[in-house]
Amino acid sequence: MEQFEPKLVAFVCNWCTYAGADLTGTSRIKYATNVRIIRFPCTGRIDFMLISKAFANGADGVIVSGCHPNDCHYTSGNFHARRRWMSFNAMLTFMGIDPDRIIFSWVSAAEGAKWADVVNQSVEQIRKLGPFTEYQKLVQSGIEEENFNG
Amino acid sequence: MSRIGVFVCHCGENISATVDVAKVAEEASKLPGVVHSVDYKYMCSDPGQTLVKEAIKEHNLTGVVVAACSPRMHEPTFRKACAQAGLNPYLSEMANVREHCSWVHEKSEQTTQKAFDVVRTMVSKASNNAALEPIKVPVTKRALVVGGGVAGIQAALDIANTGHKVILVERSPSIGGLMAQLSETFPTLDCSQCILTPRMVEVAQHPNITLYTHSEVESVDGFIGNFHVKIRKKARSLDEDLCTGCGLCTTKCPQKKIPSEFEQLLGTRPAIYTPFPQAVPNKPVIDRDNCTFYKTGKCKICEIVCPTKAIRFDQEDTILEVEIGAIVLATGFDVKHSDFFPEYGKGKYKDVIDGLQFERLASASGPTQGMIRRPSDGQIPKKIVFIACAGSRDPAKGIEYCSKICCMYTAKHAMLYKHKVHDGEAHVFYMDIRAGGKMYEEFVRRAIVEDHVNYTRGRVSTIYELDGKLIVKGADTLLGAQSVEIEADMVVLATAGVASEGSEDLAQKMHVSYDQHKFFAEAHPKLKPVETNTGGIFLAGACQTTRDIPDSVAMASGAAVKVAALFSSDLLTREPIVARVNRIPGPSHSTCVGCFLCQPVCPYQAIEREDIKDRAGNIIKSLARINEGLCQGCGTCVALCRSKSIDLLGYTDNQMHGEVLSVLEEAFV
Amino acid sequence: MTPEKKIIDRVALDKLYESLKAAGNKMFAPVFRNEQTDFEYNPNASEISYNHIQTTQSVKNTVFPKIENLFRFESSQKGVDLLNIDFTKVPRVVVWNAHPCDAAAFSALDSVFNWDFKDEIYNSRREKLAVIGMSCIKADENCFCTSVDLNPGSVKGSDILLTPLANGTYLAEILTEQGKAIADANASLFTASNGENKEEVLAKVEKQFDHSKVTENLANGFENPFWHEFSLRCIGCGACAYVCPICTCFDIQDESKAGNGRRLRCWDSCGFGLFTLHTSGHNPREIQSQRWRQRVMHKFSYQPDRNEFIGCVGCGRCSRACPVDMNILEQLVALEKLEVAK
Amino acid sequence: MDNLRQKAKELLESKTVNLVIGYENGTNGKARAVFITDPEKTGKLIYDERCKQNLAVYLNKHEVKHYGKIAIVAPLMVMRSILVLVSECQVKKENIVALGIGEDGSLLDFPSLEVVEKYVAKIPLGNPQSDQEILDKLNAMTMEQRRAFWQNELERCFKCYACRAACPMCYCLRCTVECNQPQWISAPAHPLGNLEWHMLRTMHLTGRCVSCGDCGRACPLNIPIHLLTMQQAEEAFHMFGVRAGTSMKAESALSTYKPDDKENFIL
Repeated sequence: MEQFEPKLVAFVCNWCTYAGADLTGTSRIKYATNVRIIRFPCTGRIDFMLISKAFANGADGVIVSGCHPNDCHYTSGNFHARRRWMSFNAMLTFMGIDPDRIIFSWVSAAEGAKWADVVNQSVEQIRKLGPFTEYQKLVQSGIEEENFNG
Repeated sequence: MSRIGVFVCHCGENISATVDVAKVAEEASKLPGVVHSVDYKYMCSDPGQTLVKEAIKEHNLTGVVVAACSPRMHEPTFRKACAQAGLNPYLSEMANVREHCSWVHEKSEQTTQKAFDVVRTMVSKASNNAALEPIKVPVTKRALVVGGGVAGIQAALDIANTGHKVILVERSPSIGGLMAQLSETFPTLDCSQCILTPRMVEVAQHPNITLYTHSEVESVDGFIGNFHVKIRKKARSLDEDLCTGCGLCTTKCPQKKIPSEFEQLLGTRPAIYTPFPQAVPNKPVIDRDNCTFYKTGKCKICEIVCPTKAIRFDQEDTILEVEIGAIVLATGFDVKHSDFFPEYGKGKYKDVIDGLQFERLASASGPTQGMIRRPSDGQIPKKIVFIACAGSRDPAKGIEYCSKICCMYTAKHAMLYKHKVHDGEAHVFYMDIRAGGKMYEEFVRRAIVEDHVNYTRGRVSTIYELDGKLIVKGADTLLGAQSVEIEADMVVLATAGVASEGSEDLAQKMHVSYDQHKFFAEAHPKLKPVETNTGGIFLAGACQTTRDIPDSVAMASGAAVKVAALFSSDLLTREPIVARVNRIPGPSHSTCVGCFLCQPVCPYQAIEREDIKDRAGNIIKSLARINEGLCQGCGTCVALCRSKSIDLLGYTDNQMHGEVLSVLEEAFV
Repeated sequence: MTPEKKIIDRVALDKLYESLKAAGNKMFAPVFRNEQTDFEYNPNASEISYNHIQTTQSVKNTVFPKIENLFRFESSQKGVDLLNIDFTKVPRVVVWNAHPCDAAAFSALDSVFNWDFKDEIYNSRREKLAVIGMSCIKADENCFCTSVDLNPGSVKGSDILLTPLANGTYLAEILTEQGKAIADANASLFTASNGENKEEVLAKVEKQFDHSKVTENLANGFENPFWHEFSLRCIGCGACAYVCPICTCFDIQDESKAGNGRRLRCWDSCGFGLFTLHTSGHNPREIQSQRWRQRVMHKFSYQPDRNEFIGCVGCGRCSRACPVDMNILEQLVALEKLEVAK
Repeated sequence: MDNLRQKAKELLESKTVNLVIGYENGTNGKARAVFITDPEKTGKLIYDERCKQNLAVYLNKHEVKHYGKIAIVAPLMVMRSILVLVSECQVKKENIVALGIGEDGSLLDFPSLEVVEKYVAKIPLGNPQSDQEILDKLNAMTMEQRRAFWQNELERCFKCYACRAACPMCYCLRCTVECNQPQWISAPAHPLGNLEWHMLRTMHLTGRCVSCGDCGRACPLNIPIHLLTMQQAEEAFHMFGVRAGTSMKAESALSTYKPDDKENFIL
């Protein structure tokens, strides 16, 4: 059977992880092709609804990554983001939505190798979990209801 | 509908070696909104840029997507090219297909697909882009320097010498700060006052500097380039214009036994006094708490003797209001006193003194005219123990950090003592000797080798008095923690440097952040050491962390350059990547409900309250407003806002949402 | 047609249900679940509730579902293509065990969806709908069908109306051709009636107000302080509208991905603050009292005036669903007695 | 109860307040909100175990705000809601007189909201025991079981927004669901739209929910949505050490942070 190739979207901050991923490139470190990066100014800018939008639109996993604590270009955006993710994770867990679908990480501009590791690990993790059918079913059931719900 | 041009770069072979660039360009041409799509060897080269510029004109493009290297590399290049072709630079985007794609994947269909996905996503973003104009903020070209120590003096002089007006505010009656109290300075042992006082005089005489001593900052409003500052000029009880500084009043004042702050309580002063003879300005001030007239209503001797009739007993504090463009904070630091240490007698042993007190004893103009004498009986101590790290690097005392200057001044103290008391013994207890700095290590070596100062690596556990001696009990960790006991005549504690009193209060007035030890926080620990997170407010010297004279002076000059740069044009131009609160027609005016939960998340205090009023002037609604002069565009408020009333230009909700949808539009290969 | 009366016993009733289900009808029947009774599609016969007073939701879902796709669209290089949905494919539905108030509501819905524009999807569903009603032998304080020209045994809107008799059997009134077809197809399940009188088993619902007096007062009561006083408590949710058998407000939404998607309509409520918000920022119904007034006016003034029916069947659902006890009956009684200047 | 009526009467007579919001006997044995402006009508006021609605929801209502100074019958959840609303600048503290109701149902004397803060500080806060027991049960389930539980519950939602309307903290003029540029939440009441809506509501109330349970009580379909926000209230306390509605200062869990907030999932 053909190996499942998961779709991942990465929400990263401009100053640390985006630059770190640039360094992965300049260092020519290879990693899996399954991830698409979206650049935000800061992890503080990332709305939790965007994660749910990514799943609703077919992502099997989401990576969220930014500056290490104390290294935020804007001093505290990542601290606020961390609280947001802590709350979001708690909520997903309580609602029975597997929080392992989302990989949070701190990757600095100097951690090109770590970025490659984060991507590869995340792809493997999501590959093991398989397609995010639970979420996709929700989307489908909405669409397929057409003309048959009554 | 957008008219977007896509330009796919080969980057020599950097991209084309693993990505089928021609295919990416071809696929991109089929995307909705794309009217032109090409690939080229080197997009960033002159011909490459010309390609972009010509396409903008030829195809009447409303957006440009360059698929090439990281935007961190060439975004400015292509924005400039767009601007030259008459397209607003913020309508261009870069798709990173090199660092994030061709360099990190092998040549494969997937790699080409990823490159195309990235291009498609950026096309989506570009189609949601809006033309943005740089933000221009007017600048008041007058600086405020808070604190008149060596850092404040240097910053004031440097700014003044660039031709701009400076107001220097100092809360004590004279400028000079801690440096004025020092005897000699390491590592050269030149006299502190000799090098400082000429600078102090220069400040007083500089045509661009207005000096307010015995004054404090009352409040600060506004933002970069446009601060409105209130300064409280505390009553000196003196008409400064009339006073000539003759000093007759100070000699005739019947109160003579008031412990002198400048002499670290080792000397005395009258109730009307100048802190030290070289004070700038050389005008006395009446200490109302200790003045006989203020206490009993009788005396007025100073008023009687004053030849110019300058004494004003009824003077009140005045509030000055000034418009300021930039602020340099140079409020320095304080040292802990010996009463901070229960194990060292908690301040009850008169001969256990702190480093600053030793400076006064060693100073030729000090209370002992430079003779090292014990405070208790005036005897010359034959044996002194110096304890480095008194409080510093001691989590139990709440001070985890190294005060940085103590190793050096302890070596200096021991040396000065040996120079003055040739038969004296000097012992130093230390944890580590941190003598990083030009000629610093050599200086410490000299103390040990040439001046025979005894250095013992270990900490002192206790000090107690016995028969007129101070018994110092410690351990020598280099001898297997062997206990050491020294009968000393005097003990000098190199007490920790801490944030200057009132720092927290000042930081809150200034809206700058501060660390757990109340030192002011720099904007970035490496790259923005003199900036604060509040635009237009800079740091100089030891208010950021304890530092020595050369570091303080260098930092002050650094801050001065930042101010000068800010003052170099009439308008401050800023990237328009700022947050904005939406406005809609009345009666709602904005979907913002004014919960102001966004205020605490803003690291830059950029979120203000805006009151919407009706024609009668009644407030009908309060809503958040972003001060574009202060906002740095992090977008944390945007993601927090529950009603989605704030958006970030350049990274709008529509753009980010569109990117997420677009990136997932096709099945990944 | 002339109504026929027959008798069906409890066992046969379940058989009739299974028979209709087996014939390919989607059955919409009340079930007790989640501590409430509500309609569901295709429950088992054994799950169906026969002893409830009122279900939480009405049966309007069968013809006016909470989400209705109107058409699809696809983007191509040339532009956007609209694709019609084949409404003829809507399923046959049997509303099973609907109380007379619910059954009567269909005629109001028919009128709303056909008064100028003929709503194709509504009519497609309505044509394939059969209603098996059930007279009420129980009622509660919230029921007021008798005040709006109905009663616990009203035949209006039902194809067959069942009435549970004291002996455990059911009187079946076969009212329409469609009802007759159902009865004929399952003739073996019915026995002949013997002049049973359903009136004696029906629930007693007192007439509480004169609706024509309410309508009259409303015509002159637009600016009455009543609205402010009686709506201060209202928190502006849509619960009353969503459970109402006659409320038909809807919102139009597009859902799409990569330029392909559908246009749909979903329920909306005049109680929501943004319901009437104009792009200009002006909101003609800016405050809740105006929105509450609209709701009552619509049902008891505008609809009787323009559509010649009362927009209310007295089912009492809104009063039961309201989180803050905005009791419609209490208000109608008060409105009947309202002193208005003429 | 007489104390309450007397106090309300005094406040209206002395014109200290223009309106008293309290509970009265409603229809069919229910208790409900009542709005009294006439001192002679304060006899309508009641307080008993049926008085569960969080009356603070009315403080932000346009027509109610119009009255200016308002007294409000305030059991604990109302007190906490008032503190949240003051901290979020939605009501002016000088406009509110809290007619506090103690845990034994007695009238508490609160000369100012500062005193309310002090009173709340002394009370152990948390979710109502019966709800916490259900939460504990849900938390003991497997992830899959919880998913099935919520899917079943949330699928039924028809988006009447009674939960939003009943919540004193849901006071936005334009809710995110009503935002269509971009369309953050699928508006229709299909399973995805419902999940998105309830995730949004839950996140927006994280650190702001006072566990009154009114959203769940308001739901006409008996969906236990209050459990979502209550769980988050507990989580926020557990993770950040803060409970909503204890202070009039703006220190909501998600608009503040500590540099040493502890998480265990960030790589």
